[in-house]
Amino acid sequence: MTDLRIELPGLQLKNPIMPASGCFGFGREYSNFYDLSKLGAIITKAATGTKRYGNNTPRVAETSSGMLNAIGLQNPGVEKIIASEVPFLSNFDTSIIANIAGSSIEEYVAVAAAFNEAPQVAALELNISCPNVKEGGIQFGTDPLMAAEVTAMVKRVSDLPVYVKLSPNVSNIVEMAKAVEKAGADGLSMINTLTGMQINLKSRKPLLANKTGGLSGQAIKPVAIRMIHDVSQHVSIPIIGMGGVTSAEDVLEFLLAGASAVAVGTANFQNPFVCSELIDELPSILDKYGFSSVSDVIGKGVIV
Amino acid sequence: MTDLRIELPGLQLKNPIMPASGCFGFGREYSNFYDLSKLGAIITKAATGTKRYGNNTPRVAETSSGMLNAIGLQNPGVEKIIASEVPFLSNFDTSIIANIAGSSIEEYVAVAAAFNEAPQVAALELNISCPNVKEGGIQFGTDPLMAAEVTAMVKRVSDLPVYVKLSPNVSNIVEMAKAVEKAGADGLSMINTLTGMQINLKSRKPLLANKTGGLSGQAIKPVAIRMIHDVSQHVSIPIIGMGGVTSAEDVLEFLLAGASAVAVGTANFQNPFVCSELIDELPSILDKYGFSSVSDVIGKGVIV
Amino acid sequence: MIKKVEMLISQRRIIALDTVELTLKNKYISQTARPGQFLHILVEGHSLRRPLSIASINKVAETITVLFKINGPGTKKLSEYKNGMYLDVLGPNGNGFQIEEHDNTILLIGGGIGVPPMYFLGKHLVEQGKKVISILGFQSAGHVFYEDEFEALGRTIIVTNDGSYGEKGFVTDALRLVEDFECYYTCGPLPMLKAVTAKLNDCSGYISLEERMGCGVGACFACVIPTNDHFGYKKICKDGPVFHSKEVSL
Amino acid sequence: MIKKVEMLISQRRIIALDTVELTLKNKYISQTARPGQFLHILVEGHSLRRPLSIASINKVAETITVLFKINGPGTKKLSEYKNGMYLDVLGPNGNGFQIEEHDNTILLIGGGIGVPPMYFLGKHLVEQGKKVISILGFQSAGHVFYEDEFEALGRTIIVTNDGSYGEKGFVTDALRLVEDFECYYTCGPLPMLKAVTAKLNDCSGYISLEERMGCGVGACFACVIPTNDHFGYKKICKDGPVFHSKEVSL
Ligand SMILES: Cc1cc2nc3c(=O)[nH]c(=O)nc-3n(C[C@H](O)[C@H](O)[C@H](O)COP(=O)(O)OP(=O)(O)OC[C@H]3O[C@@H](n4cnc5c(N)ncnc54)[C@H](O)[C@@H]3O)c2cc1C
Ligand SMILES: Cc1cc2nc3c(=O)[nH]c(=O)nc-3n(C[C@H](O)[C@H](O)[C@H](O)COP(=O)(O)OP(=O)(O)OC[C@H]3O[C@@H](n4cnc5c(N)ncnc54)[C@H](O)[C@@H]3O)c2cc1C
Ligand SMILES: Cc1cc2nc3c(=O)[nH]c(=O)nc-3n(C[C@H](O)[C@H](O)[C@H](O)COP(=O)(O)O)c2cc1C
Ligand SMILES: Cc1cc2nc3c(=O)[nH]c(=O)nc-3n(C[C@H](O)[C@H](O)[C@H](O)COP(=O)(O)O)c2cc1C
Ligand code: FES
Ligand code: FES
Repeated sequence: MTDLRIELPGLQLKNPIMPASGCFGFGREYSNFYDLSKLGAIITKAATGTKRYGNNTPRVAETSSGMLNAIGLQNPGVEKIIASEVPFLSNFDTSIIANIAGSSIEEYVAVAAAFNEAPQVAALELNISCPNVKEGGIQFGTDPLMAAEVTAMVKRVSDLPVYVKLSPNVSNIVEMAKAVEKAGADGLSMINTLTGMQINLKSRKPLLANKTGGLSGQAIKPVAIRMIHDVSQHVSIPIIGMGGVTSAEDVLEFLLAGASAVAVGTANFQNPFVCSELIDELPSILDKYGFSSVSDVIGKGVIV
Repeated sequence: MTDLRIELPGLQLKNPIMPASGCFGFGREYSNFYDLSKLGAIITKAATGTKRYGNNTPRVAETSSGMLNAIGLQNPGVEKIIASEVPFLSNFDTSIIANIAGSSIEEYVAVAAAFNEAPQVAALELNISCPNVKEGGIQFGTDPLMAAEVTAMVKRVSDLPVYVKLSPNVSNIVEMAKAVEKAGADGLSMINTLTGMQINLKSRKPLLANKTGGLSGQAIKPVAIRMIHDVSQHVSIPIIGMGGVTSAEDVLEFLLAGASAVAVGTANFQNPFVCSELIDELPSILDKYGFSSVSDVIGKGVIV
Repeated sequence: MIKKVEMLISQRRIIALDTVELTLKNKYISQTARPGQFLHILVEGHSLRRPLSIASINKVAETITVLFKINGPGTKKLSEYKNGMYLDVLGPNGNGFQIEEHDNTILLIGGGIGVPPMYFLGKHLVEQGKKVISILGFQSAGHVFYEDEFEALGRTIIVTNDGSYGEKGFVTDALRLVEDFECYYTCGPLPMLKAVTAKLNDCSGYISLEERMGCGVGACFACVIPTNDHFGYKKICKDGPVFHSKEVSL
Repeated sequence: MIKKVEMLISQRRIIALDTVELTLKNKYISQTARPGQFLHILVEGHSLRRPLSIASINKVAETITVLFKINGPGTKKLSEYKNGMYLDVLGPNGNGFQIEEHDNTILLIGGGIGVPPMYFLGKHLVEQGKKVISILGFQSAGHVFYEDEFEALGRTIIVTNDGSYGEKGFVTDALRLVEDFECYYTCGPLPMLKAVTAKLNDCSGYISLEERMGCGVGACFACVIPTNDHFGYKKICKDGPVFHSKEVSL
């Protein structure tokens, strides 16, 4: 029997597969498709201090082997999430990782502190890289000093392990990773979306109301693999890898690159069963390539 | 009759379509498929001071809607290029843009100076962004000071207009563009490839011998459009746009984003006739979307 | 409940200019779908599914019909699917049209590719013994489809933008030709919906909306529309695509 | 000269485990291709073309046969193409095998999916009145193909890695079973080519190489191999895929 378990700071995962933030809401819709208890973990949609409406529509566009999104962190606010969404998710035997975002350090800190009151939440994913909001988000994700500061401040107030979600839109991802590791991050989550744009030929305007959006899906997988491979050689905290994961082979590729677990985003839209199917297929793929457990694989592709 | 002509520093192009550097060699192979005189221009494979063998193989890998390459600037050296390749290309009624690269400012300067002796060459494309060579290349492409310096030094020795080719692997592309504009660049060329990696599941090692490679093709088009759109609002020099161009609609999208001409790379491998076909199809696509000339389109999609 | 199913293409017809009708076989969806719901269809080579309204069902033959206009690369590709091939489909998605028991005469207003869901609804209403009047707008004579089908349901007025068939103008121009309806249902391009709801501001009505979608099931927040109560919103894919005309802010 | 052509798939057969034979119709390529040349085939949904050796041609029927093993997503997809469909192909690419007039007895050594070009070559040599001996290596009995076809050309020794058919071991183990050949031609996986060229170091021979390709026509420098003269190189797609065994450095 292939051992799919993996242990990460604050997380005892039965398998390394989890839906990525923003691509699975708070699980309700996908719970109609399969039993969410099957998942290694669930990363919830970003929570902010207060309710946000987000950007105008259109918010998504299709691209070759990918998509652009500019949702703009729409969410009911952290209190409502703790009151209505977390209890729903805690019906399932899986770990809840709460993605948190903000426009200011104060907002991040407030959201992080609020999640201390939600004992069902196992870890925080600190989204310092959302490209689709006017303030905050992206600056935190591209400046190592700001990234370190928000990480340290959140660590100070939070009782939970903190996984910092890195933006790929930087010249030097290793520098970012080291900065947040030093500031106390328990793990990394990478990559968020690449900033992109599509122009509508008819209107002659950017198709998304927000003009730019985040590029996700299979198109960005090579960028994700490269960054995870590089970063894993320079930090000692674990990485939740993501960016285009669609098949069990992709999961293996991310683990080889140095990720310890894998999140699946855009692929849920094509196939709502994708996470469940990946969990089913992973043992035979590991076996095919000569591995007997997930922990056996991690970082095997990394040449030091 | 739709007017496809476009005038750029040093270049009177009969149409805005040209093959991108490294994807068309020095034109010989593709001259068997169609008459190269049809092309707006040809950007040649990178020239370095002396002959380079480049990286070990495998040098390319397929990705979803794209590819990775790590050729490593293989070329016979600038003297040989001027002696054997430029004369061949000057048989055709098209503009030659010579792509130049180096490991040091001295090498860039030497290559640029050498091209002064090749009157058939109409412009230089300064490749400060090749991610596939150990030295030089990428540092010039990610540090605005170094980018400005190499641009200024090349401008000092060259009699030709210089188009600086920017790397997308940066936190702030506008800053890079402004730096080289200030240093005297006559135009920009963007984007080069995104750094990526693929891991071979069987060998458990990066598939490319060079480990990382440059991601090109349709996958990166949204990133290219975004960067061109942003940069075109902050510089006053023209942009040769590239990154995933495959269809005449793509050409129009790049022009709307703010490019003044368009280079086609990876698509040549799928369809050796692609540049020729784009030139044929462009008038009807312009017409369909209500334009009567190429110059009419440029930057129409840019919201200031 | 939305399921992910394989649907056999049992018939493919070009029914008007750039307009394709596909008849798909699937038991579950044919038995459960309600007027106004849609299918979310995976098209090879495309990362996002394409939403298409259900244009009719046949519970006996266990088939579902969709109609679509070739609009871009995805619908182009879908138009090339052949009989005997299978489609990967999510469905039935969304909430259907709400039908008020007490209404007896109902006006259907469909514009272009907004016509298909009107047909499913019209058939359903007639089965329930209601009287149906239809106004269908198309670009030109060549784009007209399903005229006979709607005629079989009740009085049908065809409008073409260029006047090449039926009345000339927009569907709203034809409103003066009908009277005495208790409720209207409409689907079509946004400008049409805006014009219709403005003109029929005093009537009770339901509209079916379109928006670019990610998940199509309510998880990604791609397809929201603000509601008329302050700061509220609805998801078109899950709470809609049908809304009361007063509920959302177009 | 390489042309870009549409090729009709006139026959598709599974001829061994995971091994597919496609017969393709095209006049130009059937009349011009030489043994050792390859086709560069576009597979839907894949950004890079797939190189496949020509396994035989029929000038009368104007057909070309290729054989391939399902190896990854591209060849998997290609294996799903059906009779009557068209392939977008560049060809004929590369330089074929050089045939030395004076050689009379020729040894062909093919390993796995390196067997197909040996067949085209063998047929050609026999037509020219030469004597051909073939050593063909496969993984197991289930992978063996074209045994009868090669038998028709001359003595044929089948080797399987697991011994489930023919001789057990590698093609090099079977070299002791043949003698008196003037030249050898070989194609197969790199370790096999290394072993063969090392073992037959004293013989004149030609090898056909594989490498990941971009353009397939000589423009992109993806597929180079160092030559044995200092600092030189050759492009496998354009200067090869066939080289003299002493020319390149494996
Ligand atoms: C609930 C609903 C029901 C629909 N029913 C029908 C129908 O019955 N018949 C029909 O012809 N069309 C219908 N549409 C519109 C149809 O979905 C689009 O025409 C189609 O998705 C366009 O795809 P494309 O590849 O041709 O265009 P592209 O422009 O290439 O599509 C790119 C992306 O934009 C999306 N998109 C483009 N136009 C629209 C649009 N108008 N609405 C939503 N998404 C869009 C696509 O789904 C895709 O994700 C419906 C839309 C919705 C939301
Ligand atoms: C000149 C030449 C002739 C060939 N002739 C044959 C033949 O007759 N029959 C046959 O079965 N195979 C042949 N091959 C190998 C065949 O091209 C590969 O098996 C095939 O490209 C693999 O594609 P894939 O999608 O299955 O694998 P993937 O691994 O998904 O392919 C990914 C990329 O790598 C390339 N690639 C992977 N393996 C190879 C390889 N061994 N050689 C070159 N490129 C590779 C693919 O072309 C593609 O670009 C030949 C290769 C060359 C270079
Ligand atoms: C529609 C959509 C919404 C997203 N929302 C969030 C979010 O709220 N917070 C966040 O950290 N990442 C968000 N992401 C990014 C994903 O979590 C993920 O990092 C990215 O999409 C790459 O993975 P993928 O290619 O598998 O989608 C979103 C992505 C998409 C496509
Ligand atoms: C095989 C290959 C080789 C390349 N070589 C060069 C080069 O020598 N110099 C350069 O400036 N860019 C080089 N490029 C980058 C292209 O010119 C182009 O910027 C990039 O590929 C994006 O365009 P595309 O998506 O149309 O390919 C190369 C790209 C490829 C795929
Ligand atoms: S499309 Fe995802 S919420 Fe509607
Ligand atoms: S594949 Fe491009 S040179 Fe050989």
